[in-house]
Amino acid sequence: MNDLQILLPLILFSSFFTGVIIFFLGEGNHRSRTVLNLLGAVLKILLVLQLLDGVYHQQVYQSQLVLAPGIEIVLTADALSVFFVTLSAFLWLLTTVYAIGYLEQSPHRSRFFGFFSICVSATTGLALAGNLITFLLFYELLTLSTYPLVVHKGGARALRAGRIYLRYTLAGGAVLLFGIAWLQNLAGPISFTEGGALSPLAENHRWELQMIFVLLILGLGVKAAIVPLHGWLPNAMVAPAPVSSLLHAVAVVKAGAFGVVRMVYEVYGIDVARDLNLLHPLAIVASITIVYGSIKALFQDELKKRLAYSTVSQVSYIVLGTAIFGPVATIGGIVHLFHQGIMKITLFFAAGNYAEGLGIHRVSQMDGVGRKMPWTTLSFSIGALGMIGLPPLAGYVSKWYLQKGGIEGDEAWISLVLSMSSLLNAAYFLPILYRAWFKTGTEETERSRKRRRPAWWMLVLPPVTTALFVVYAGAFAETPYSPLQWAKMIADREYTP
Amino acid sequence: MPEPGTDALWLVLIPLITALVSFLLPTRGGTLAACAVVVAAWPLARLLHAVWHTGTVSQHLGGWQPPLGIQVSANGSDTFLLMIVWLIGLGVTIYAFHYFRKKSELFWPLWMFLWAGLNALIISDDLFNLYVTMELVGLAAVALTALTGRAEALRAAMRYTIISLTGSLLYLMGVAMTYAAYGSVDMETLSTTIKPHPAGYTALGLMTVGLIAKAALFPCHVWLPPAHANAPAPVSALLSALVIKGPFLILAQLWLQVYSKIVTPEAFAVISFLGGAAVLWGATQAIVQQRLKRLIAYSTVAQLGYLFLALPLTASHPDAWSGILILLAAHALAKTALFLAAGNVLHAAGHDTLAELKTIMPRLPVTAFAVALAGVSIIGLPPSGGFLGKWLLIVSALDRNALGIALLLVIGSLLAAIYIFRIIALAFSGEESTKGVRFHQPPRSMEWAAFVLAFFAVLLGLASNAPLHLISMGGRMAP
Amino acid sequence: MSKWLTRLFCLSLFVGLSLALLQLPNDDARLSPAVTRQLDASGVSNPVTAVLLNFRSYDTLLEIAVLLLALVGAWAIGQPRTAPATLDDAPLLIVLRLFLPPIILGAAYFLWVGASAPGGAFQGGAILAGGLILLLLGGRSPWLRRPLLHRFLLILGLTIFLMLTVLPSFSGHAFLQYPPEEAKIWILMIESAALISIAFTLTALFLGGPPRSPNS
Amino acid sequence: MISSEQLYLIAAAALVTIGFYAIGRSPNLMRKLLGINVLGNGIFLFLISVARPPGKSDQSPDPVPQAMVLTGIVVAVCATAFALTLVDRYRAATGRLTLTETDDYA
Repeated sequence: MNDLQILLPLILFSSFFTGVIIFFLGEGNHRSRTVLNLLGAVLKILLVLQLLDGVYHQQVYQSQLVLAPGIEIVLTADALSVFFVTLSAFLWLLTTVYAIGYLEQSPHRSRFFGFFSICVSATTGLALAGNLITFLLFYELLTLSTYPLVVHKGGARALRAGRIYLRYTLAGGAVLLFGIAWLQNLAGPISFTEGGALSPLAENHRWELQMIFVLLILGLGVKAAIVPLHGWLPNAMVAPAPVSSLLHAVAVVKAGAFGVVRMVYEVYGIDVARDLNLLHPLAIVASITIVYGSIKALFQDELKKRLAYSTVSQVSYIVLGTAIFGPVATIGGIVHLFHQGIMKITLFFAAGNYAEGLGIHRVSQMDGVGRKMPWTTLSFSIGALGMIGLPPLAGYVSKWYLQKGGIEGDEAWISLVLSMSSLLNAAYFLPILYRAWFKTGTEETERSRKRRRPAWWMLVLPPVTTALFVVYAGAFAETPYSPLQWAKMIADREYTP
Repeated sequence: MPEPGTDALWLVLIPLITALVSFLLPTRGGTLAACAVVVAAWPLARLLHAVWHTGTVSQHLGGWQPPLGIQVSANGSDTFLLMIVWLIGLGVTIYAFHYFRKKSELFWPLWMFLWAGLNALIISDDLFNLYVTMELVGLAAVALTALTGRAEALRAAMRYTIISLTGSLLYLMGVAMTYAAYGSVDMETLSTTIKPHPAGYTALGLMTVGLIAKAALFPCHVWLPPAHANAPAPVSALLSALVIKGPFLILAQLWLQVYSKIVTPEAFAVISFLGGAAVLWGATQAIVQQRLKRLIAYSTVAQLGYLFLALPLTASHPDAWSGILILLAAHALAKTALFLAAGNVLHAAGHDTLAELKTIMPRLPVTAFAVALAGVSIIGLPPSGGFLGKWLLIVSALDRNALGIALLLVIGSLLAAIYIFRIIALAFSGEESTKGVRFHQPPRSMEWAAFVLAFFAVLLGLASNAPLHLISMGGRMAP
Repeated sequence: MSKWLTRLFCLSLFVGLSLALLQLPNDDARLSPAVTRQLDASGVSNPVTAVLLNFRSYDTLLEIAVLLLALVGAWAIGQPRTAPATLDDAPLLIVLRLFLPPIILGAAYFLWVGASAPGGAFQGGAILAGGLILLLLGGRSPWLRRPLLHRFLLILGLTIFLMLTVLPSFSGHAFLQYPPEEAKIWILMIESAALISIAFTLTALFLGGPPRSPNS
Repeated sequence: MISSEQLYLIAAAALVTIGFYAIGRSPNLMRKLLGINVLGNGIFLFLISVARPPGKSDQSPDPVPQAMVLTGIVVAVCATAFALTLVDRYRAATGRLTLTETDDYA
């Protein structure tokens, strides 16, 4: 087993085993749990960096476990999967730090961190999946490992949110399973190949491939929170802040979007998808979601609900990017995968701080918050402005490419949708910023409550780091090691063969 | 070198000998059974080794050639089933060791008879011999069901006895007519001599009705939920996981091997329809149940339906049979874990009404985890054995464009998810108020027995290359 | 309404069954010639006993196991029973003195004749059980007072049969493969052990539940 | 006309049907057990009539069905004895000799 084969399972199991060991740790020993958590996260990042370097130099990593004839668990590291793995590994470390601080005295922490690590390893597995079966396996494992986190707090409301979450995700999983089984029946076991694996079949199975595509998108659309299937996301906001930040802004939602990218580029192939005219309806659905999400976000007074609806609309940028034919739009879609992750996680961290530090859950209560928690609000503003698409920040880069791709691919109406959505983003973010900075808060006593929290730095550091990274990804987009360059590398691998 | 197939028969004789000795020395029943399970591992391993290399292993008992004598054989599928029965037997024996600490010493001889009957049923190749083994299994199962002596257990056992005896006699009538029409009761000879004949159709019809009654397929499932719900936990585990699978295996052997020439596609359609109805009926009933063990019992009705639902697929698709066997094994492991977990909950709370378990489940973490793992396999979510079985069946169903079967498999999973997550959600209720709630911590080994079996159910889905290779050894079941 | 439904169903079952039965082929492709060919190697001259205890002896082994299982099941769920009180009124004593010897002789005769004519362990066991029940009702059941011995007698039949099943396999033969020349002796050993166990099992089943242990 | 052997076959079929009807229709448990025994005896009668195929009275009867009948009878005796013990215990526990339909679920 040379290091080419061992690295991927090592990355996958580094977080999985930390989770399993944590389960067996008693509730009492916080110290060893914290150490184990951080150790696992740092180890994972080191491994991922080694992988990043390897893939950059065209090395092929592949490891295989044959379950049965026709069913193999394959882990491969191509440019797209490494992109997502880096994102999840990096944000896992930050969210772990944040969660340790956030859950200072709360019960069931062993259970929480156990499922938390398993969920991240599911996301990593999903990203590294080499064929449809492995993708499905980790896709469902993700549902299983996130359910306990959504219902972590216990109580009727959390259980209700859990039920809704399961209803959507299990139904989606079943539809995806059916689609993949049908596809496997048609074309044998499919593994992800750059440029698509279905080109030979396109002519004579036209109708079936279209039906299968609808099934796959329905299955993935649940997690990617595409409009009719997004109902679970706002309800899942009842979960503690670290859960909603990593899972609902990065892992779960991104898994859906990542799946759509995989299906369009590496299963169907962009050309096959185009001449089966699947791209156009997908673009329409994505646009509807973008606009709908932004409008709904306007009317939400609860901060986390507003952010949830904003996620619904933002994720569909990625779907829109993939739905427009042309390398430039693809770059826009893929890079937004990364940018939206870091921006949204900053906002959720900040929202968690407001709830934990000042007990603020509603936008209407956020007057004068800027003075009380300057650092958190600063990172919140950077995240929010990034979302709107202000030039130097990450959001601007992805929106610019999407717009340019839209115009090149003679889909002019896309730029209309994007600009409208940016306006709406501004409409629901700017009032928050205005309240936070320019309005004066009334109760002075709030300030003292925040100081008493012991590990307050663990709650402030993560949002600030991600905010810095938002600035870096935006301003220094052209430097060699930026997400944009990596997205460009992915895009030209999809189109050149 | 002893005759081939000797190891297979040792798996029947060891439990019989232990049954005798544990009946003679009642106080040491538990230790004797534990020794029997450990000792049986040796012939099982040798059998696995032999089958893995040479395929089917058989022996003519008494040295007489069939059709005069009785032949006993173990191909890949049989060996796989013997291993699953052994594994579940090990788990249940460890669990029962603490569950029946001092009471009902006669559990052990009954369990040993049941185990001997199951092993004999799996390896037998003779129709009349199968009648005797089924009777052995049936009587032991009924006696175990009525072990607690409570009124509902006795009523459930009474109903179970009547249906079991009637089923066996109908099967016997079918065997008699087969002998009359085709002159032999040995399966291999019959599979060559059987030609369409009115007596043959009637014989198969009678046998099928008898076996369906004993396997509790949909129209005749009425006796199963009360019996499995009111039996002691380790017994309901054995009943749901192993006992009702015996009649299904015989029916499969009849339809796919012995009578394969005269079984018409319409007959397959009828039995598949009954299976589908069982899936839907069992799942919907399970969703509305108020008590944990009864919910799990109805889940058995549903999960058994899958096996019958997928029967027609084996006619044309070889790995459909592996799918059925993997599904059967995964369900057996998961269902045993669920019932043992229910036993833990009953031991802790004294009742199993779901509504009041909110404060109990959070305090049994290992049991809750066992329920979760077992539930994953029952629903058929990856990476469990249940998923692998369903996946193989869905692919072969689509290959034969039997869309109905594929859809039912997926819908069944969704329905199963509803009633399984009803249980799992209890563990996250977050109300651990200890005041006024009777909580009696069950021994660790009882909790861990459930967990290990549930883990094996999931492991079956991951490390499945070896079992699938084993199942394919020694002649596939497809006609 | 369901009454008519069942009646209709049973009628159709009867008609169908009789039609099927009447069309049974009666060519003798069945096993009878095979049995007669192998009869002399089976060690007994009565073909039925040959089939029961040699050709299909595995069936009989499991059948005796079912017999013991029925008893264990009855004891597991039955209500504990006390042995009837000892009666010493004259008529019963006369009946006992009159009937017991012929019963025992009859059982032994059936056991022996089984090798060449209809008979065997089950018939002998049933007769002996009749005698034991007479003793039981008369209150003279010494075996109930010694539970270990009672249980040993109950399992004797299956134990001997299992021993003789396993013995051939140690010398490289198949299970239940009696050495050809001593087949008769082996069958006789099996039958006599079975006779005793069957008698005591049927008597215990007649009692209807586990004997209440003398001390309680 | 019907030969005597065929008469036995029809009698066997009749016994099986009567036994089946008794099991199905009678609520009393003892009657159900009797029905099971009648069903069993019907099958054994059929097996015996198979032993002497019609029209071949010269040959000796086929021993294999006879052996099956013997084994069947012993198993039937065991099952009935066990069922009777269960009925006795059930009557002691619930005071009833019928299986009440009410408490049973679909």
